[in-house]
Amino acid sequence: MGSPPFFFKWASRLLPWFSPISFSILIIGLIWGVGFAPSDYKQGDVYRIIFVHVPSAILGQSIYLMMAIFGSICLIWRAKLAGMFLRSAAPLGASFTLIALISGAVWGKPTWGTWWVWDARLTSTLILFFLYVGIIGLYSSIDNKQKGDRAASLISVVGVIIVPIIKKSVDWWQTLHQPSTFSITSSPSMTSDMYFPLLICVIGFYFIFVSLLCNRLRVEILTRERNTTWVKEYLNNKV
Amino acid sequence: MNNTSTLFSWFRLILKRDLALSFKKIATFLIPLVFFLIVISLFPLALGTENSFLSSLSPGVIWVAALLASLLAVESIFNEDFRDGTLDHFLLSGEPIFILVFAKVFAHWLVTGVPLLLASLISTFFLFLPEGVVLPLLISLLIGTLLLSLLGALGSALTIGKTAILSAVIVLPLSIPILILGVAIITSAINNQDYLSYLYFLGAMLAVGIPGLCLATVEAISINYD
Amino acid sequence: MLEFIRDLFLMDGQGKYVWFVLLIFFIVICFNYYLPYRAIRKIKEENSQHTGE
Amino acid sequence: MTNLLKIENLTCQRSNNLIFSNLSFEVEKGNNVEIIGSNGSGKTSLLRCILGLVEKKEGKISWKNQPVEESRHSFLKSCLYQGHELALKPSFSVLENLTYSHLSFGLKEDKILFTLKEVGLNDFIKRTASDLSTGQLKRLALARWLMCDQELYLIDEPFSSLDEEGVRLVLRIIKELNSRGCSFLFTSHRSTEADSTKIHLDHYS
Repeated sequence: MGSPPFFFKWASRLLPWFSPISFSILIIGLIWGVGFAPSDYKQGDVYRIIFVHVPSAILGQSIYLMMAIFGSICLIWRAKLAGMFLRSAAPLGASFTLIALISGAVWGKPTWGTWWVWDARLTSTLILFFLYVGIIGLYSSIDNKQKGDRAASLISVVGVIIVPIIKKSVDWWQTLHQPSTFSITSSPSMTSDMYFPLLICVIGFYFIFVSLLCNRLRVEILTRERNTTWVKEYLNNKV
Repeated sequence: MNNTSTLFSWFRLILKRDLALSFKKIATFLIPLVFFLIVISLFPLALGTENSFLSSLSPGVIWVAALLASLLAVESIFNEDFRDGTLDHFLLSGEPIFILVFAKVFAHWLVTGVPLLLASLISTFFLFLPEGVVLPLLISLLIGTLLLSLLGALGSALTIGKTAILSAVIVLPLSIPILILGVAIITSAINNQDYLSYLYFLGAMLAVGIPGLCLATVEAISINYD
Repeated sequence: MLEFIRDLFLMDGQGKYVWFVLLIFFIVICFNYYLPYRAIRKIKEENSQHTGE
Repeated sequence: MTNLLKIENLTCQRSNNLIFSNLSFEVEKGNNVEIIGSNGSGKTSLLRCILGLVEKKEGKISWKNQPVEESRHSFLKSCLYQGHELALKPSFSVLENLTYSHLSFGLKEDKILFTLKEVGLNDFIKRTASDLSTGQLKRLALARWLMCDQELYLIDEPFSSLDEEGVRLVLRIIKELNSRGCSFLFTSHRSTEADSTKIHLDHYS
């Protein structure tokens, strides 16, 4: 499982199935959420942004956690694939966090009247985005791939230890200021016909993430193992 | 016994060397200091000179200035020694790298952090801080600058041979808790509230950070070297 | 039917926010999908050039 | 003759580029080995690979018949490495450059002054290193060799950018250290007069 050629063949065989499935789950979830779920009694229809916002925020955080796990694997066992995972996952994590930030801002405008509030959650998501950018900047500045992997692993492991502290301190900082007039955390308890499409969206987002990740991993493997015989064979057979 | 004494003399050698080196160039410890004071005096110029307004902003101003000033000198921790080959010699001396890292962080703190403490005394007049705040300000800066030096060393080790701005991008998000806690301590002190709990938390971060971040820095150096 | 579609697009004037977010989302996803495919195509092109020479 | 350092079938690779492969040689006590190769043939990489600064791909490096990974501490303790960069601080004076070296552990100042005399820098003790010429800087680095007798000296290009007198000085110091039982492993881009086993690295790439 840990060997790049094996993973590559496995991913290449599964992706043509997996990508359409994940796309259709996502589309079903979004159509259900945007088109058919009942509108919120307080916010009206604008709450439908939740079907993009919440899953991408969840993904943004859990990708970081995954990166830390694979980062420690890369540091301890020097597993090549773990390093490649890190490299492929970081831009995706940054993209999902960015989507969460943008959708949050667009949601904030009609409900709170502003694009941005220095709320604890928003702030820590913003910091998470900065952490992703730092990791991407770090590995792309190091020419040697293995070194870059390990440096990025190290910073993501250190980051995941610090992230709870950041969250905690941002909470404190929030209570220190006057309490926010708006509250995102206490959303109205959801009815099941809102909850199910959201659940499907979350699952669809995870699936999409996995298929995007496998695509990136395939590229990563091909470029790195360019000089090996199996890559040459693969390329010559395919072209 | 003999072993610990060689470790200590190794520590002392690096520390003395780094301090001697920065005393050769007055700029290395004067520039962060002057930078700190300039940044602090920029705020009244930009935001107006009303006393109460300035003193309510002052905790944030002091901490942002301290953060930037301490980052300014971060590049010199490992990069200079890397460029002229001294880092090779230290790594090949057979002495533990942990001690090297610790000594270098300590030297960086003595050269940038301690002068900042003195400069922050001056800044209390600039920003009209009440007298009772001076002590919490100094203690929080003392711990905070040490943590910043530790984080800076990690960033510097990860970006050996790269531009300094990259290490700033990596280190700054990680240093947000220090900023928030430092500001919280001063603000609570100004409002006569209990600031000790924040201070304890900052102290706990230091207690975990010294071994943790030093180990991470050692790992970062070994990554950049093999 | 037409009524339903119009409601779906306008959402009482809030549709622009929802559709904008969906648009951004799909742009980002498609971008992330497109990049690896372009990279693989590039690798294959380079390879065929090498073997062609 | 006891052999100090033994290299067997060493292969070194840097990000998909093979630098050299299947290199084997031995360094014996009191003897020298000279690595000759053109620019980019991997001379520096070889030295750094032996010291563990560059990862080796295959092969075995043993120090006193023990794999170097196991005896790393004692190996590093008995080595002196001098790379392309001389590890001298331009803002330090000549004397400070030596006292703040890791080799100066427990050394008396007389010993340092004596070594400076031997390389002909005794008139420049207080001079800052930035005021010295390249050749003088090389001599300052030479003084470091003499400060304490290491068992193995790994020197990158000891003869480059030196005048004739300087080259003679280096040769004399190598001979002197050889007579004290020290060995040298050094690189150069063409064969030198030093009494050594010569290995042409170009044959291994």
